[in-house]
Amino acid sequence: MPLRLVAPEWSLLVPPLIVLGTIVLLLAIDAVSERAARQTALPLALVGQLLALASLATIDWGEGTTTFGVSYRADWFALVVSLIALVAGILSVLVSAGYTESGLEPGVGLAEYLALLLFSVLGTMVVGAAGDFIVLLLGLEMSAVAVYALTAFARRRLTSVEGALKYFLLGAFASAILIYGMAWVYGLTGSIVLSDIAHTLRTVVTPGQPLDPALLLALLLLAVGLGFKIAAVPFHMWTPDAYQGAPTPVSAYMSVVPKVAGFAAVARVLVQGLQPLSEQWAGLLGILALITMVYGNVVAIAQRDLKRMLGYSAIGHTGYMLAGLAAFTTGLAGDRSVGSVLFYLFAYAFMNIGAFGVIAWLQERGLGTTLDDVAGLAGRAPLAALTMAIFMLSLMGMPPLLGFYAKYYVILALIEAGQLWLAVAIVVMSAVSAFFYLRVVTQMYFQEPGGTWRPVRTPLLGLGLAVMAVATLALGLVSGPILELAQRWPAALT
Amino acid sequence: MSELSATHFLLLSAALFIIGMVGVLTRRNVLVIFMCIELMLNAVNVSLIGFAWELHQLTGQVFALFVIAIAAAEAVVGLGIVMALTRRADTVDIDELRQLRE
Amino acid sequence: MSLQVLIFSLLACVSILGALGVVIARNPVHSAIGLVLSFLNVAAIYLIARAEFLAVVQVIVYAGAVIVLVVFVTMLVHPDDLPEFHGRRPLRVATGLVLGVALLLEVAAAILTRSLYGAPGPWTDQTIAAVGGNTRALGQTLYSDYMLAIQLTALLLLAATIGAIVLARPEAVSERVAAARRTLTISLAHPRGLDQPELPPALPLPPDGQVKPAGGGRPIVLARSASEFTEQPAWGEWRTP
Amino acid sequence: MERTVDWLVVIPLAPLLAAVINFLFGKWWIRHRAHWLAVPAVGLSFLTSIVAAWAVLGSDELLRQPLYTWIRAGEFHVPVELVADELTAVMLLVVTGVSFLVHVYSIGYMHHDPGYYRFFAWLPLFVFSMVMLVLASNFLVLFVFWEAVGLCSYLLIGFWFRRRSAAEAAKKAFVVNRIGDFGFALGIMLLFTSLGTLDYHAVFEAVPQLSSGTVTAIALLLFTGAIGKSAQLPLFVWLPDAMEGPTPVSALIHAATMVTAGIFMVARAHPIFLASPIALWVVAAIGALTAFVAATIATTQFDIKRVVAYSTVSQLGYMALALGVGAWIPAIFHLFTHAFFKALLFLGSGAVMHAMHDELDMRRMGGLKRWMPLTYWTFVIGAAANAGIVPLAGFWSKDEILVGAWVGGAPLLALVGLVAAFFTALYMFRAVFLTFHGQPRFDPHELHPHDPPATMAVPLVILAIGAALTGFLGVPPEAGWIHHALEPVFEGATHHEVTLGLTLGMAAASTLVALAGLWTAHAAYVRGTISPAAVAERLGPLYRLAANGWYFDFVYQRYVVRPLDAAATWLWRTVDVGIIDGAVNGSARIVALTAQLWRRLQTGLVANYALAIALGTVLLVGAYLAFGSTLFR
Amino acid sequence: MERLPILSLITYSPLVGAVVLFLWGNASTRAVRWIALIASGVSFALSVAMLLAFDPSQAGMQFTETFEWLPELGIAYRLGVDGISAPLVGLTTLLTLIAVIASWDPIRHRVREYYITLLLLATGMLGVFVSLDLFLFYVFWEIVLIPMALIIGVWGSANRVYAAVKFFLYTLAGSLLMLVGIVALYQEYFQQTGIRTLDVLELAQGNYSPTFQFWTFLAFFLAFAIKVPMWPFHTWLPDAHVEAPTAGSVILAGVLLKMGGYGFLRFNLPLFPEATQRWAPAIVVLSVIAILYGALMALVQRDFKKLVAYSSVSHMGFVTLGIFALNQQGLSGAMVVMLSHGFVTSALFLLVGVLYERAHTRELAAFGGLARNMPIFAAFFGFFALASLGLPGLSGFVGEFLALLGGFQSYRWAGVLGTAVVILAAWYMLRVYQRVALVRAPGEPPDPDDPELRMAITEGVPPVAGGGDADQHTPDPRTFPDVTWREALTLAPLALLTLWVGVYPLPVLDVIELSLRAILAAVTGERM
Repeated sequence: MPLRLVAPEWSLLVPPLIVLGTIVLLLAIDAVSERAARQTALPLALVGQLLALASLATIDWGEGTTTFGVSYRADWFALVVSLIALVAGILSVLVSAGYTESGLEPGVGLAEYLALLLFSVLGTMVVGAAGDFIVLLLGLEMSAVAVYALTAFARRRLTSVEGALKYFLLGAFASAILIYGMAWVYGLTGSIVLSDIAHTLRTVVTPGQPLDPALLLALLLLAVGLGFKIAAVPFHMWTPDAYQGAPTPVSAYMSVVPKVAGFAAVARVLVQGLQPLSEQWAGLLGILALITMVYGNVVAIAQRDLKRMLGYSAIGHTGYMLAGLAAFTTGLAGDRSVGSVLFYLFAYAFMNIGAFGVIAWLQERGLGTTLDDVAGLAGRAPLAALTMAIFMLSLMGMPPLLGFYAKYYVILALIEAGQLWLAVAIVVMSAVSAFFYLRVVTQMYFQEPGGTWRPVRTPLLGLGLAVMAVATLALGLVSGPILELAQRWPAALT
Repeated sequence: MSELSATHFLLLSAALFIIGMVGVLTRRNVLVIFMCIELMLNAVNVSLIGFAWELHQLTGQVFALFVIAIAAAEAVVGLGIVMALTRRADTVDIDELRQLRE
Repeated sequence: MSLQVLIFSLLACVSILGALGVVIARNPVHSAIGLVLSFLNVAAIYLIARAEFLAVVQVIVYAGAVIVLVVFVTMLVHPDDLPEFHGRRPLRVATGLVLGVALLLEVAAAILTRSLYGAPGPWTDQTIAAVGGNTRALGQTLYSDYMLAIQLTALLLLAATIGAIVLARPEAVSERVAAARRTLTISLAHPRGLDQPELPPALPLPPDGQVKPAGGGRPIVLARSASEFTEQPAWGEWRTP
Repeated sequence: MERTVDWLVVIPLAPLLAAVINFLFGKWWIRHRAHWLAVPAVGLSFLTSIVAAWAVLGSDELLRQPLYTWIRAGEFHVPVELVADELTAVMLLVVTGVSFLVHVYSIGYMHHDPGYYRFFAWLPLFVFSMVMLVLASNFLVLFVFWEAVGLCSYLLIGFWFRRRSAAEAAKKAFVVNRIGDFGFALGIMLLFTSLGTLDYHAVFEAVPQLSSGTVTAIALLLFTGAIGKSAQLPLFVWLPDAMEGPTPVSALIHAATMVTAGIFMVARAHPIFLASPIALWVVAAIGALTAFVAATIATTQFDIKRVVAYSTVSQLGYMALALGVGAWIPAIFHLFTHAFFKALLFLGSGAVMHAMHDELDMRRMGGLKRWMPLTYWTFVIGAAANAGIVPLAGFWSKDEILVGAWVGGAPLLALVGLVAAFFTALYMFRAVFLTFHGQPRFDPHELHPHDPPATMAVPLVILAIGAALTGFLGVPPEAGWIHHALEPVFEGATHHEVTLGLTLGMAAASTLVALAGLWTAHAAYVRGTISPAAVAERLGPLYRLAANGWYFDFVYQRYVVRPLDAAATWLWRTVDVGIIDGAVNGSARIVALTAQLWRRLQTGLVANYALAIALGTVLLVGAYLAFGSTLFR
Repeated sequence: MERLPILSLITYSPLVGAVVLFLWGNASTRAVRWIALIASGVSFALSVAMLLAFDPSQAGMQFTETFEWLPELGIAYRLGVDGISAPLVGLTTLLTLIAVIASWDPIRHRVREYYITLLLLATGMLGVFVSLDLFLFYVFWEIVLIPMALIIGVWGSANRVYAAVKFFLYTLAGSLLMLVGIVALYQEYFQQTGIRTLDVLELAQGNYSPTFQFWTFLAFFLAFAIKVPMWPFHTWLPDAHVEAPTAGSVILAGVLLKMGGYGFLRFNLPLFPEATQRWAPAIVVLSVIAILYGALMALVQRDFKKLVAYSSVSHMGFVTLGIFALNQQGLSGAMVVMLSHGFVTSALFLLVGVLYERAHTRELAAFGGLARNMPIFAAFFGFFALASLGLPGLSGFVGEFLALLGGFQSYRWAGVLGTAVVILAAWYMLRVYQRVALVRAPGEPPDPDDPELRMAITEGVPPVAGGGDADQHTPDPRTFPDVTWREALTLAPLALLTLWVGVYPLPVLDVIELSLRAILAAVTGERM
């Protein structure tokens, strides 16, 4: 067998390459002049991601073309994941604006921060486009490793390091389990290419029959490893600690993009690769979904720290999204499961990054991150309070906010799949979640302000929050095209 | 079992993996936990090599190669975090890191 | 039982012993030695499986680079004051063991009942030899089928490196703070909440005697002149206009 | 035969307009000129009523004026339509006539009251409601104004709203009436459900289709309404308290408007009652009992207005008795005559109060004859008429009722009526003697009683004439003018042959009884040969029973009102706040507690976190291997 | 003919006002109020025009507007009104206008935010009544929650946060299940016909299995029953009312509760005819309990607003009784009760507000004898108290009688028990009227001509203080000024409507009749 060095289809790689270019540029500028980097890094990261976003339009995703052999798949699914990752990345950069501007970490470069953030975005995009286990794994790790570092970014603060350490140790542990699962799949099917795996399995699995234990073991090891990435109970425990410990913009980021990567990986691995085992994993995800949403939403009630509360709430949302995946039925056109999850992630990016963004905004003004700190915010900063209220209500699932649409599509998917019990669980848990989301609104609107308040100007952060608030408010109304895009996944994953 | 087969590799791999896992579960020293994770990754590699040998493929070996790379990357970041940690708190005992809880 | 199996078993046993040593040894340096032992034996096993390149990589990268790094860090962080000397967690050990045994049984069950679904590949000993050995075959495969993965690995390592640099580099005061320190008075937002107990005693004070920032969302507050500063309490929320 | 006319509406409209205008503009613009509008309006109403009566009575035709459709929901169709037949015509005459006199009287009586305009808003409103009630062409409209009458009574009884007693009495009147209305409303619903219509004519046509059970139920439910409104046992308790209103109001309520509504309604619905012997029997029995009970109570009262009030209850009992025994025309006849003498008695006692500076207790009166001859004589005429002394109005109508009861198959009830007649005479003349005879039991130097001014005196005189003479409308018995007039209405009713002997015998008996009552009263309160105190002493519990109104109020208060209040409070505190709301808050608390419990799982220890992952893995793998794999199959 | 999208205009003109207020950050308080007034006034005027143009001889939807929204999911922007919703739209715009005027003086802080919230609320409520798409309906349904909770929580009185949160969570919990019901219905219809739609009218054509109907009915029912609120889901109501500011109570009682009744009529009955018939007896039982229970609760309340709130529970019991009597009289009655309750109870809350403005307490014990120094107040109060107790000639009677008649026809016992409430209603309403308006102020001695005084002098019976034992710190009710012209302006239209519907309800009945008949036909399976 001779060496085959085939030139890849570069045109398919334009978006990740733009991101990569941005990273390189950031690092280069930083190497030349730290001062210049500080001034140009933010706009650069923004422009880079925006360009990448725009370049998504240049590719004909409908073909489902692969490059680098079958390693890289430019299909609808990859498009949507890239889209969400880039949008979330842009929003995170906006949220980061205030934080770094304020000089919290004066000794640490902004450029590295943004470079790591972009690495993570890049990794997520790679996961979305992965055609085999290795690429998928590398993408996941790239996404994760960057976030480990980002979590510890406020390294002067012990909690930040503590959160990062916990995240890292458990993440590595889970990675080992995940890779073990992949090894098993490889060993049983003889391939690491997702489509080949599905093909092989289809020939050996009869629906309704018990499975070979090894196959089940492989499946479960994968599920555990991926369950960690998306923070499903009982693999979730790093989440609240890491969210609380990380610098707030990083919390904002890590609540969304790694989760996108995780769900993309779940979709690639389970939905695409192990589709013949859907009977088994759909049931498993259903159970995990239930436990996850119950645990996350209930424990969030007991929290007083907003970031921690949002951490638990993120677990709850993982539960909803898992429920969406559990609604998988046929993988044919009309199956809404993965599409609903993709849309959920899209919506989640706006509202959750927004919520963390408001917390960052408050920290800029000298407040802490507890419930007491937002008391009376509506009197002090009505717009900020309104923005936060929008995010909270959207997370709660109040129409006509974006979060409602997301939840609606998941419920729709579930009911179409006949999983009524999960749909009911979602709405019951939504009611429970109203407890703690509403408490934030209550604090802001119904209480008198306390604490000190330092008026500062954070225009970029404000802009970001405004964008997210408006999007949360209005995107649902015109969610048709996005949803339509998200619903094209069967063409990619089947 | 008389001939060497992938099963041997797999059993070794399982043993190493689980020893590593038990180590992660029981040790308090961050660095030892870290080593245990490396042990687990290494165990996975044993599986991969065993499978590859059985299947007459190189894919498993390639995979193992990348796993090593991943392990290295994790090691780099992990040790960076440990460095940052020891600067903040003079300990590598994870049981002492309990500020974030409940 | 063939010789192959015998050798394998021997290596495997030593490897497992090494692994056990990692888990059991109280001194992390001993653990590291156990780890190296285990890795080296595994490398030997790779040779049995005709993965020569992997075996080399195992020795160089793992047993060499990574472990050295680990030991290095271990030494760096006061190896004589290790937490595990101060207390045991018998319940934790017991649970860990129970879980380990349980998982081992489960995995063993899977191993022993597994069947093969995948088609065998072309790389028998003969074909490998035909292309010039394992390393060459591997290299060709790598650079034809796993090009993207290699590129990504590079990026991954780059990202990890940047992360590590950021985290591990000394806490030099930034240019801005240094400049400020030269000419201005520095005041800090008052730490509160979680941050308060965290001011580590080990933290060296800056030379001019001011309190160092403790992080946690408390920005350094710069005042352009002394008068501007003295009007404010320590947590007076001042920023440069 | 019926004739559609467009002037019938004047009868209700005139007082309505007066009421509305006085209400809206009274306080600031009209004030003490309120009667300028109200009195002519009611007068106009009266005149129109005369025209209507003229057109109806004896002509065998009825007047009809459709106004508009009120409610239409599916087959439920309620038009508002004025219909005047003979019964209505007689009622109209009574209502508007007496009301007119009361209005005139009020000009003088209420002259100094700050709420003058208000009084002259509510009074015409009362007239309007009553007139509409009698003009209604179906049960629902009847019910509407039935309630409206209740409202007016509320407004007027509570006219002096700053008095607690007045406010309480007004509320009581309304609520007790509502109890009756509850039955009435159910009766209407049952009617509609059974027959699909509420129009009088259609209902009466269809009555034979109904099963006897249904018709009895309907009749009894309707009569429940009458019990409330016409103050029968056991719901009469509101009427004596209604004295808290200004005296003209009492006159209006007792004589012309409110209480007669029940009698009118039963008479109006007589085809239904006729179809149910049980219902008739109940009506008669309750009537007789009411007559008796109220008469005994009246004998023991010292408040002059209360005496008169209980006498009203008693007389209403007679009317109900008459209705129950099928003596429809005598019932209406008694209603007619009663209107005159009762209005007279109330206005007379009003004059006394006026003179005595609002003193009501007869024990502080006496000898007023000297200063108030006109009042005295008119009052005596009223009292005698009420007591059934020949040949005053009350005699003729009451006698006919007793005869009717005797031949209507209820001789026992007739006897009860006779006994009640004795008490009637007794309490009436007791009142006369205590008030006007003997020595003054007040200080004549402080109080200077005098006859009322002309606006009050003239109505007294007119009413006295009426009380004296209206009885002759029913002479000869069974064949008087009123009988002929009302004959067409009660065509379907059975006629009992009444012999002349019976008539004369009953007349003699009732006269004797009345005279005996008169004699007793004279003996006790003028001559002093009987000591009332000794009698009261001797009768002991019986006396206390009567003096306390047979403990009706007491029982209601103790066994209905207070338990209900207590039950409601218990429901509120225990069920509503405790159980229902407790469940709501409790579930929230449970969730919060669960949250507190579960958060403990998050120990902050990495080892535990890893343990969770490992445990999850082991459990999931174990479960799936055990149940989903080929391992154990 | 291209018609004016009048329903959209009605619905969104308050929203436009809210947006203007939102953008105009430094508007003066005066300007804020006027903008709110204009926005709600425009909405009201348009709705009046709509009502005038409404053709009562048609049973179907009128003024419909449709355009595709999310066609893939069968979601479209569909608006339309029929005889059921048109009067409710009118009621909503009227009460919004009244609420704006009623808040003119009492709301003094965060005025701009207040009016924004109020106008948003108006848009939400109107949307609920005009939307014909289940998705759109649900969106509006939930939108209503937030501003209402804010109004209670920000501008309410002492215990407002608890009340607001309770209101929010309670109603949210109910409506979320409805969401599942909506989706399930959509899916069921899709499986039957292959059409993806959330059009209410189209979904009503579906033929669903009894089991499916049974559960889906329940999901919808819960949402509406909590909103109505039916016993035993009512406990949020007294809290919410007591804590809400006056205008909030007006909207809450006047419109929000109607959304539940409307939901029953629009969704439960036509969509699930069989389940309706199966559930009806149980619901009738709950209705009768609510009627009597609410009245009994009202009897013993010490807080004026709580009393009116519980009376609302009682009155809304008539609505559900009438609806689930499943006959024309009952349905018409339920509709009329809804409207009437909108006028009367809103007015009662306004009256409570008038008192609260002056006394800063709602304890009944603090009042007494107000008829003397506040005659206009007393007149209005008396009028509405009478209307509330169901006096014929006022709007309450027409509806209640029809509803009870309907109940009586279908369930004799229900009619009997339900009718019994007329006694209790009279009792509690007159009791509170006496307590507040009649007799004397607390501690005030009797008048010179009062027999009570004479008894006090001659027999040594001390006169009972006017209003009972009042708190020492409350101001003397004798000093209260009478209603201002602005307060009167809010009350007078309601009084006129109450009178009008009471005396001449035919126009209203005609408007609702055909639509109700169509619903009834759908339920009973008869042809129209």
